[in-house]
Amino acid sequence: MTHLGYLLVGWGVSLGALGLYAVRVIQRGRQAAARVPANRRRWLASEDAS
Amino acid sequence: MTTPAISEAPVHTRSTTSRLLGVAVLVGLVALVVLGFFGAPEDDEQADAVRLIFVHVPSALLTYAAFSVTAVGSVMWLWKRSVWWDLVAHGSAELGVIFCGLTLFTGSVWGRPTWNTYWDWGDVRLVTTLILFLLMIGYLAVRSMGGDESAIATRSAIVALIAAVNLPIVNRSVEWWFDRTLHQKSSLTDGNLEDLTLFTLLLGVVVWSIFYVWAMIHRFRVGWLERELRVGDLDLAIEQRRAEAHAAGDGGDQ
Amino acid sequence: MPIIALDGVVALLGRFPALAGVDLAVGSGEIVLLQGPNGAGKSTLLRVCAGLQRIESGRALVLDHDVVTDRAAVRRSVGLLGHDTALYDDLSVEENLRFWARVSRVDAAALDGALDRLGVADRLRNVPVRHLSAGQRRRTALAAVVVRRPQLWLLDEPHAGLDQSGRDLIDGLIRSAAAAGATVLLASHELDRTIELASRHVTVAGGTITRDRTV
Amino acid sequence: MWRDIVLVAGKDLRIESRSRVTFSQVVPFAGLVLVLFGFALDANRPVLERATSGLFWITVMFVTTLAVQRSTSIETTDGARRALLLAGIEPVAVFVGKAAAIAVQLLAVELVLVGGIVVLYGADIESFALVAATCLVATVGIAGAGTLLGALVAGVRARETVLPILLLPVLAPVLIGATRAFDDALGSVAVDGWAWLGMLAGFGAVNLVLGALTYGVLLEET
Repeated sequence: MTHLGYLLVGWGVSLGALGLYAVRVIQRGRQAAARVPANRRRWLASEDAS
Repeated sequence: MTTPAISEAPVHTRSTTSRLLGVAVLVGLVALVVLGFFGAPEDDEQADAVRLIFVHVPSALLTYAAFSVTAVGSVMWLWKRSVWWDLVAHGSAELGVIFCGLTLFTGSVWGRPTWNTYWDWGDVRLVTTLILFLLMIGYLAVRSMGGDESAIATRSAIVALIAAVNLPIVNRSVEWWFDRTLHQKSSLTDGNLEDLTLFTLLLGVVVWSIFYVWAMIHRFRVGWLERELRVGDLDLAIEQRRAEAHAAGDGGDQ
Repeated sequence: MPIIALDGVVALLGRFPALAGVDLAVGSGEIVLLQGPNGAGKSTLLRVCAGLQRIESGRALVLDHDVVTDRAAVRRSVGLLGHDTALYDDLSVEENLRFWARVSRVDAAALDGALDRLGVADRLRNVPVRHLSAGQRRRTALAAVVVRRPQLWLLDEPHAGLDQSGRDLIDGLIRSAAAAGATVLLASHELDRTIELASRHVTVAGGTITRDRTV
Repeated sequence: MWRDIVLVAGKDLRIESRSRVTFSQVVPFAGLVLVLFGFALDANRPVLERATSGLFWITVMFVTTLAVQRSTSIETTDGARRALLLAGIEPVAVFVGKAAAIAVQLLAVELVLVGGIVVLYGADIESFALVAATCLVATVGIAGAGTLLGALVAGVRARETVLPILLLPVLAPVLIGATRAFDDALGSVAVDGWAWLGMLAGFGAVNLVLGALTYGVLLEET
């Protein structure tokens, strides 16, 4: 495969950046949710009622 | 402490919908990597460098989609003072900046083997996207300036509008500046792409879009939770403020 | 008709609740003294009445106009002397006052009279404001309020930085405004002076009104 | 309305003429930038001649951030913003008036800079009309966008750094367009400079309209 270095850098940085953002947003959500009273986490009441 | 559910209430921003989307993104990514690296044939001119467009083009499309959402959200905030739209605008701008950065980065990495340069000033889309990137960095800077919450929302909404109306002018001016462009003139519609290449590209766009929706759902909920926290803090602050009055009233007045 | 009608007003400075639920009704011709410790919320209260402060919750009417939805009408009919004097340093006293009179659509002919009344000497009128003393600066700012002929005077520490004659002048000004039918709301720490002047004493603390006594 | 615009613009210009910041500090600064570019490009005549238009407009951009900051601080230092609201003046009039004052100052600086590039860079002006028209049209747009963004960052932390971050990318089309038009006027590159004026006028119109629509909202957000 030609240009393998370029390919790995391009794909790696892309997937890495999106992955990091995903991890960060989930972490931020957990931290914030832990501090908000349960009765105000509104979407969960409707969807995760199971 | 009236709800018994505190211990049961999940401490995250996940829901059934977001979980399904998340799984779809992961499955899609595996398929994209397999097809991108091994399925799609190499290009006659670009050889294997063509495999970068499977991340470059989706990033570029999502950049503009995300900033369009920010622009709409900004208008809705200014018009209706809708907090919902303000949160959407903010989240979408964050994602937009990431996609935009990736667009520029993968574009450069692709440009080196293909055009033999990391950067070309004569390319309209490249330069326009860079200016957009700078404008949206400014947007996030305004977002982080602190102060009154609704003032921040208004200021950043106006920044988004300024960016939105000026971007076409930037595009025009760069186009006239160098009356040429290196970019593949709509390679999607030329019909000279192999079927599997085209399919992989579309798959990339789909995966990136689902990721955007997934991330927006989480980001919105984070924003909403953090807002709830501030509202809760405010109630507390008002109580404390009133308590101050009693302390002063009992002792201090003459 | 009450001149000021506040109902459960909560106002934020950034995220700090400067006003934490204020109820207040003020009638025509009253001179109301707002007293209370620093940071009690007096200045914010005055800004609410001027239609310059966003309200987080509650409702505020000034001269029957809502300070949020009809703030232009509120602003037109009030005169505010705040901590800052809203004067341009590089313009002279007269240039400043003429500018504010013109943009406020009030009669600039009244300027000389107002300056005389406030004891701003003729020789100072062409001097750039940056060369004025704090007291002269404040007198000039007050002259800008006087020419507006407001129905509601909102004065934040009007005696601050003034000499004895200046303080007497302010008192006279407030009395004559009230006699002419205007309403005055003044925040002050100069209690010995203002307690006689005011017809009503309101104590503000912790962003609420803790005491309200009509003399 | 016109009266208020003239009042606000006149007030700002009078303050400028008293404080002389433009002439005692901004003009020398602009001249200094021209000299520094000369050093940076190794006083190489052909390179300087080729780059003259761009250097001219880059210098104008730097000057713009200074002028906008000055113009904004006039209203924020002693609470004049609040007094403007109390006066009941139309926010549009404040916007247009302040933009006009900035435009006049920028045009004055540009006049000096034109002299500067003739003397220092040996620029040879072939079309005075095009130089004048470009300065006029570009400056209106720069002043409009600058006034709007100045109000946007007024009263917040770190405004000195945020303003250029926001303003300079927005002004990118002006830099491109005005530079091309100057290239034609100075005869350094064969392009049709007059065609670029349309783009500059479009930029000005769009930003003035946007400013007129949103300036009032910003004035309220103190």
